[in-house]
Amino acid sequence: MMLAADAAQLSSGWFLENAWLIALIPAIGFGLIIAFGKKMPMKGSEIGLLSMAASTVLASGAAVQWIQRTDSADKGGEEAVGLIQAFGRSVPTVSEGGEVEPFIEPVVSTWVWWQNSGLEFGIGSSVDGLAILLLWLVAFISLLVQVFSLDYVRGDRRYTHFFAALTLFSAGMLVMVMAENMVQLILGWEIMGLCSFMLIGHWWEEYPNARAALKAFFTVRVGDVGLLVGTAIIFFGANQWAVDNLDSNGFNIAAIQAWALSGEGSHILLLMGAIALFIACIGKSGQFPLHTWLPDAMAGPTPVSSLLHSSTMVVAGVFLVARIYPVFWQGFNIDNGGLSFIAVIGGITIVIAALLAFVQDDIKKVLAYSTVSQLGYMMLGLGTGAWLPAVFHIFTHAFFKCCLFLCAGSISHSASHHSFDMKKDMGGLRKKMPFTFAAWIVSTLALAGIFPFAGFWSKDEIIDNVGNNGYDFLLIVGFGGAALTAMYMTRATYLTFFGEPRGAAAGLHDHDDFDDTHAEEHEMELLTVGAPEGPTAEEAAADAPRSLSAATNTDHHDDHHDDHHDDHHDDHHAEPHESGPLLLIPILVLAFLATISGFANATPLGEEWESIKKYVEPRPVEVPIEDYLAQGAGESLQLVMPTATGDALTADDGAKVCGFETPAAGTVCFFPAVTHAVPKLSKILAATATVVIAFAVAIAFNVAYYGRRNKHLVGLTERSRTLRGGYLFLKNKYYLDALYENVIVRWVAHPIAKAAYWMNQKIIDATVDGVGKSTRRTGQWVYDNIDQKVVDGAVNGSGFVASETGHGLQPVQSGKVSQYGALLFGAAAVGAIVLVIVNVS
Amino acid sequence: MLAVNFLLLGAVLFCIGVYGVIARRNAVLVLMSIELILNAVNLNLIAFALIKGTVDGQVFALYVVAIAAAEVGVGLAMVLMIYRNRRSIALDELSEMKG
Amino acid sequence: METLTDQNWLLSVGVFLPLVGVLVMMFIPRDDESTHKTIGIVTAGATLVIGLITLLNFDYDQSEKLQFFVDAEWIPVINSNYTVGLDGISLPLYVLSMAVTFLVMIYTWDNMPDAGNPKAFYMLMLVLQTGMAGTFVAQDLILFFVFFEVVLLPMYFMIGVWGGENRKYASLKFFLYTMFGSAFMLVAFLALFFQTDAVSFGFAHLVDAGASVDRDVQIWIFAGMFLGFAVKVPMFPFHTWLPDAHTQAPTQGSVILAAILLKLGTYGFVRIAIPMLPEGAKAWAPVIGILAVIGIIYGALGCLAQTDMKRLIAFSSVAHMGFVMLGIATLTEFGINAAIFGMVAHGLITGMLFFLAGSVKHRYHTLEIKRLSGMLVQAPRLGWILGFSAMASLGLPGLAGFWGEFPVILSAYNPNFGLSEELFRTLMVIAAVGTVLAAAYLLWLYQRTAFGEPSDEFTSGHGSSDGDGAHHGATPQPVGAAVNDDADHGDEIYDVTPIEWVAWTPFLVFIVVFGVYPQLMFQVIDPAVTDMVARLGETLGP
Amino acid sequence: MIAVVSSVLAQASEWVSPTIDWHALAPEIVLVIGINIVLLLDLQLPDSKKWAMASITGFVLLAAFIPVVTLWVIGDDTRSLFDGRYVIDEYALVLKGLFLLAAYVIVLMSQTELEEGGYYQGEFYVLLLCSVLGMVMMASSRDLVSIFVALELLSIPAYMMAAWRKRDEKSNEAGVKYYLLGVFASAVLLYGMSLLYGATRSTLLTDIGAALSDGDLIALEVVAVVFVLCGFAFKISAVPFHTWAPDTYEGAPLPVTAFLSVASKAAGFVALMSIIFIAFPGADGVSEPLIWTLAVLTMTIGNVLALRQTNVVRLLAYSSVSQGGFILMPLAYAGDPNAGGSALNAVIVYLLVYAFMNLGAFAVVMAVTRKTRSAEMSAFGGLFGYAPGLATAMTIFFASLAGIPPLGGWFAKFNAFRAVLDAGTTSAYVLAAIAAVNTVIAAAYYMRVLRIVWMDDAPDGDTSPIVTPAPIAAALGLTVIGTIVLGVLPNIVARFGDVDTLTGALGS
Repeated sequence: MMLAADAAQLSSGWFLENAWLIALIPAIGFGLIIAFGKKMPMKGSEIGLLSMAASTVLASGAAVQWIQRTDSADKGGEEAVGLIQAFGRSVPTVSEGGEVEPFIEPVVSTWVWWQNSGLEFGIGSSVDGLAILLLWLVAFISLLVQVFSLDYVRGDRRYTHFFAALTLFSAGMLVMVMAENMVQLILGWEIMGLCSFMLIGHWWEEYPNARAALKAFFTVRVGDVGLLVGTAIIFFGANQWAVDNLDSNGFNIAAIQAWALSGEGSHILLLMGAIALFIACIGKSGQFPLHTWLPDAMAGPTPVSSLLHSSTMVVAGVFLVARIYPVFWQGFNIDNGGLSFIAVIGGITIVIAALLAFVQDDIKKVLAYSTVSQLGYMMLGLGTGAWLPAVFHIFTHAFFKCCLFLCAGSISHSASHHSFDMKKDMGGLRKKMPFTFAAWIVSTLALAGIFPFAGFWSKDEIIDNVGNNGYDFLLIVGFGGAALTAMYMTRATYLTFFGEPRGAAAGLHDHDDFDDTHAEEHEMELLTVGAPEGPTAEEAAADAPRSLSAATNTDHHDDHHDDHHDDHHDDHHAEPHESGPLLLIPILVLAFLATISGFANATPLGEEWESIKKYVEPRPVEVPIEDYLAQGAGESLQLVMPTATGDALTADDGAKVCGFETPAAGTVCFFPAVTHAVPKLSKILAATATVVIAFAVAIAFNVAYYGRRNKHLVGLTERSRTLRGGYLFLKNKYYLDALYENVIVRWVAHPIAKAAYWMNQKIIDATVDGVGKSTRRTGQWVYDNIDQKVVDGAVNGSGFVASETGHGLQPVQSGKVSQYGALLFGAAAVGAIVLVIVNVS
Repeated sequence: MLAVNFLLLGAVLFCIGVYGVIARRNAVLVLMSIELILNAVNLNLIAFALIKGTVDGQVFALYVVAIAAAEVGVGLAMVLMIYRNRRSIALDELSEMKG
Repeated sequence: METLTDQNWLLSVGVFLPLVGVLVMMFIPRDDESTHKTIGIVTAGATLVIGLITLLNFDYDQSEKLQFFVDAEWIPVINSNYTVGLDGISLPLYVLSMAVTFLVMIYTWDNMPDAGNPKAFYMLMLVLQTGMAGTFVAQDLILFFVFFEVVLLPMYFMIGVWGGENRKYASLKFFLYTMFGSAFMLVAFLALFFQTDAVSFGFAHLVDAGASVDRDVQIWIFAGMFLGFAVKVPMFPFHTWLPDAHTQAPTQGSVILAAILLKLGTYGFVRIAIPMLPEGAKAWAPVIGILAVIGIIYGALGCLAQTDMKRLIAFSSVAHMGFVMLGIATLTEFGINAAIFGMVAHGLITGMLFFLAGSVKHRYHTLEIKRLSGMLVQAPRLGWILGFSAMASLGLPGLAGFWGEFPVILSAYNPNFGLSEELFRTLMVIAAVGTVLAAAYLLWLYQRTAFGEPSDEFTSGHGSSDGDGAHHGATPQPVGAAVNDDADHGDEIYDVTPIEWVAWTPFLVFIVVFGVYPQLMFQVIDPAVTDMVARLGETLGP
Repeated sequence: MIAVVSSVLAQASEWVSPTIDWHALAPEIVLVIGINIVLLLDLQLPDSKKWAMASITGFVLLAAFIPVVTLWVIGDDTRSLFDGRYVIDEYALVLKGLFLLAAYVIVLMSQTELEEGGYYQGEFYVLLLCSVLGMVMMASSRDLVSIFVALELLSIPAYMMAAWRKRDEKSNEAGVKYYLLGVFASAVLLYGMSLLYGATRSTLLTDIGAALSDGDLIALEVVAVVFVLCGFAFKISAVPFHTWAPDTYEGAPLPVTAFLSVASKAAGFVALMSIIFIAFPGADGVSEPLIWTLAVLTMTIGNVLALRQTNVVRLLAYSSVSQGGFILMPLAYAGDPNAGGSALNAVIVYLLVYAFMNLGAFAVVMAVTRKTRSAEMSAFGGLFGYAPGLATAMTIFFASLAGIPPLGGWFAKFNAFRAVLDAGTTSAYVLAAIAAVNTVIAAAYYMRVLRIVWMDDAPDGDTSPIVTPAPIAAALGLTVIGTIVLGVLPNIVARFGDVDTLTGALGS
């Protein structure tokens, strides 16, 4: 593409160049907390807060400057006065809109971290749109979560350690997000793993928590094998090329991107690398089949769960894919619509997780599975070339999922006496905690994707693009997932906020066992296929243990929580009530964001609304190498504008650009030209419709289902109130029952969900645990039989043999002179004879 | 010729002596057998001296005779000593130390 | 190979200074314990100072050259000289050996093993120090061999006299194993000497001349050296002395053994076997690689089978040294760099772990994993340090261990000099799986020992009442001993003592420092290694 | 008959009395005088003054040492007497020195033993000196006759010393066994010599060498060579001619044992070397395989048998057997053109080092058994606890015997390996490998003893300290220093070992 020159310049700025501070500050904060936390007035939490706040500020500043930088490029760089910074020039191309979209190079500041075989590998910050987005997101959400935690874990035995770990956790994520090379990325990745271990096992006095922590770390670690291997493959694939062309190395992410798109690397190499790396993402982002650690991870304190599941930890996998997208793009042939591994896994995860969310009694587990399912969406998006929507979904999902978790936290904190069991300790809380309720509803709508809440824009965009890129089946999966999401969220909502208060929510401290078991039994009765008129004894008996255990595996929350909180919380155990400001403020902020954040990239509303696309998505343009290499501190950047735009190419009409054909000689691409679906009203309606219907059905069902259960409680709880309620429900019982039991229960909820759950616990989870166990047994066996018997045996054996030889020879030393003499002369004679024979021929 | 017969005689004496040393249990007899060997040696030396026509052999033989006397002297002293201590000169009983 | 000879007194002083301490102590009555301890610590400290001076005067811009080089006549009759020198490969290990000895001695101040007699103990440690330091600076095969063997006896007695119940068996096993290896090593050295026309035992000469030796001969000679070094490393299947030795040795012994002695073997490979016998090395590399990876998996499995904390750590060394050997087997700069980094990292981390094991034993009077739990409750700092070390040991980025593992795995992706890629890539994957197993056994250990509530038999107050053994209902293993222990010790679970802090802090600090900024060490190692591999390339071709 | 007589007369008529280099013979002469002095004094001195004998003997030995030194220092061309039958060259001087030194240490060791045991001191020292005289002569003998005379001169007194404890049956047994087998062996040796003389018509080693090396060997020569070698193999207690050693060593008084295991063994090696290097180069077809086999058998069987021993002295006996195997190892390649020199060197070095460490080991055992009254291993328990000094010394000697740097033993072994590998033949590598394995087996039992010394508790908890009498302490000091110095600065001993090849040896 021939271009004439007409200079424009990219702006940069202090915040961009010193973005590494964003990660460094929390890291230092961690150190400070560990060192002095205990002595601080607020036990170190203030350090954590301050550091996160500082990061947030810096991140915001960086974001602003990044926006300026982009604008400066697009507007020809008038604003770039003074802020000239070291970057190679970029070659503009023409976007869908036909307007000039030059490539915006990331702002890199790096130091030599280690060297090997003469190559120097750096550590530092490489900031581009994606990085900026997540930096800000992580910093901001961490800040909110820490504010929330101030009150939530107050009085905890390890209050200080909690904040330390939380801070380090954010630091890890930040390090990874701004990673300049793969090793740094691994660094952040693993630090998060470590912190998740510390945080999930925060209350390690109970064995189950310790076990959950172990499981989380271990499962992720299994995935990390892929990360190591993948990195190795990519490194050696890219290294030589990177050294030759970009004066870089095979760890450098930019170099990897460029190499992947350069067409130099063999496809099989890319494929292997992509698969290996994606295995790591499966582990980290809880994709099927390594998702089982996520629900267990709920053993951790709620703020941890919210942080883990919104913006950090689990997003890491998605981020990795998005970060070195070209590798996957090429490896999985996403360019020409190959059905990619990623997409398939994503699709499966969406459905499986959604179904699992159905049968959870623990509110946090519902949310956990919903996270898994949402991550499935992101992977689905990335796997089908919908890069932008996926990243966008990370953005929106962070807000509402975090919000939901915090709501759950607030409930358990103030209403349900630290229980998370919806069936036993919640219900009818909407009056008791109005704000929480409001926030919850908003986030739920956002999660379910109701216009105009955040989820609507991002999720539907994914689905839309999936369809647009021609993956019809996955499109349906997407819709299905959406519907299921609506349903299980309704169920959770209903159980939590509607109906009658139960257990702790009703102010009861120790739960009435008969009440529970009866309730369980009843659920059985309803869920039992084809037995509308009531369960037979053995059915109930057969099912009871399962659900009871489901309930019991959450009990430890109360118990230990009490241990740690008695001093502080006894006062307001009495009555459920709204939480205090420290808990509410974050929730409400998040709720607000959950409402509006969707407009950050509201494609349907037109070009000018697509800010994420404009500022985050890298531009798929060819960059001349010599300009790329020209970078170096102090050099000003000449940005070349096309006078005559040659063939105006738009990615939509399948024109071959970056990612589709090898870049022209002397130029490199850093990002493939992903296509963007043009929003169509029909699809949007379809999506909305599905969700709405789902809602309708679900609401109806829940009212009926759990309502009827209440009726049976009549005899046991106070009479008067329920009679009224019970009568009301009895009226519309029949047709809904029919609908529900014959359609949903029998065909959807019960068989599939149960089957899925059975699958999950008995097969997948069992495997994960089994692997551990069997490895131990193998170890035992090898040790006992091979090591001790064979290897060591051989050693001791040789000694034994030597000593026994001696024993055998001892008789020769008989002590009898005559025998000695005989031996003496015999030897001499034999020697003589032999040697005579040998020598004398 | 003559000297060869001397050598043969020497060989025979040697064998007898060796047999005696190995087979006999009585210390004195063993001593005597050793004397036989030494005499075999002397015969050899003399015979070879005869064949080669040099005196070295005979000189050597004289040394052997002299030293043999010394050896036997020591030997008998020892036999006497054991006899004192254990009233027996059967060598088989001298197997307190073995292994 | 050109050398720098300024300030060449440093090395000799650094090596032999400890013996001065030994002489002094020899003339002080043994009852005067604290004096002995002081002298020992002071001597080791002085040695360490010398080491630091060396560190400062080392010319980092030409770390591929031998520095502080001395070449004096020693045994002209057999053409062996007193040749010492230091380059980027030896420097870290050399200083490490001094630092570790010093810290171990400090630790011993109030953690004297039960057998008592600090006089002998400190003297042995000083002799050990001389042997270790000498091995790392020796530039002459015979000198190397002498130092290599010098460490044997002191360690033998350390294990044998101050060790655990089964110490006699363990110590003898350790000794004979190593003797066996070094006997063949010596034969190999001589063979090499004569194959290179018996001119000199100097490394420099042999490196130049060795390459010209006939390939088959090289393979045989390498086999001899392999025996010697592999036993020391130890590599599967020569590893069985290690668990016993480690388990039985006193804490100090284990630490020194893990931190330094094992490195003598790997160092031998890097410094002697490979550069002098390129062809042999190439022929043996696949074998070494396979054995190394077997060691990784095998060690991990061994760990999972252990019920004794110390033994578990010992087995973990087998696995970690497996990584080191794999890196060496690739014959790549990448791998060997990582291997050397791994040696130091493993020295720090595993050393630290053994310290911890020692302190646990000191407090709980048992290392039975089953019986330990809730350490974080009773001795939180101890627990945290254990967790930290475990994390470092399983190769968490940001801590030293990572840099010994990750690049090794990486380097196995394409080995040098046309070694079979298929093989080594398979090895790479298996090794990567090894890292998971590492996580498994270390976290398992940590979870079992640190998490949970402390078991009754060790909780305070119960100590006196433990006589009835009621509290031991839960612990399946014979309780009798435990009862006696607890009767007087059950309520004495105290946290990290000041002395321990002094001894441990450097370990912890450097684990972090090297983890966060590995360049510190890589910049020293890399030029030397690159230089060496380049010379390999001259004979083996690309 | 007439012919014979006339020929004898003819030769007699040519008789010219040989010119005698008195300086060269000075050591022997000093010894002879010393023997007489000691003998006479012994008759004069009352029992109360017998203790003086030891010191006098010591002086005699040192006096004999002086001419050795002067000869070495002057060190001009080799002095050859009696037309080559008796040669004083560097090689001879080194070994004479060794014998005298060893004997001196033995004297130091014997003193207390004899005083406390109430043995006949005077006679003992006379015999000791006689034996030493025999050794000193052996070093210079280059003729079958002189070798034989020297051999008997050093053996016969040894027989009697072995049986020195008259009332002790063990001692008797030791003496008798040693004696009977000794004379039997020397008889076989003599028979071999006679045949050799017959085959080569000369008793002069150089002539024999010349005679053997032209043309193929005939059966007579082979048998002769084998018998001669076997005769000496008995002296150095090489398997299977070692059987007397353990019993004798155990039964004999400790100083005598030390003497036998060091000095008389060394003498045997000296004779062997002279014969192999000078007389048998032509017969290496016979000597090489024979000695190779002997070496392998000796070190291996000696070791495995030592593994089973529970008595330290007996263990030392077997250990010295296997050490003999290591010393023998290089001799297998004496005939080898390029290994020959280093083989000679290796053997001499080994003998020197071995003398120090083995004497030291026996000295320690003596010092300890004076208290424990038992040489059973268990009796050494806890030694490190109550006698750290002795324990350390013992550690040094045993470690040195095991060949651990930086103690003398390692260099001796190293040198032996070096000599063998210098030959570079396949058989050499095999031998080296076997030897390598043997070093490990050897280490096993040495370490077992040290283990008891360091790690066990004293039997019946008797931890009263040991008082080491001055002479033994002196002996210990001498040997300890020797062992360490030779290990750290092996060049000293290597220098001595580095003698010009034996005078009269082929090719020199």
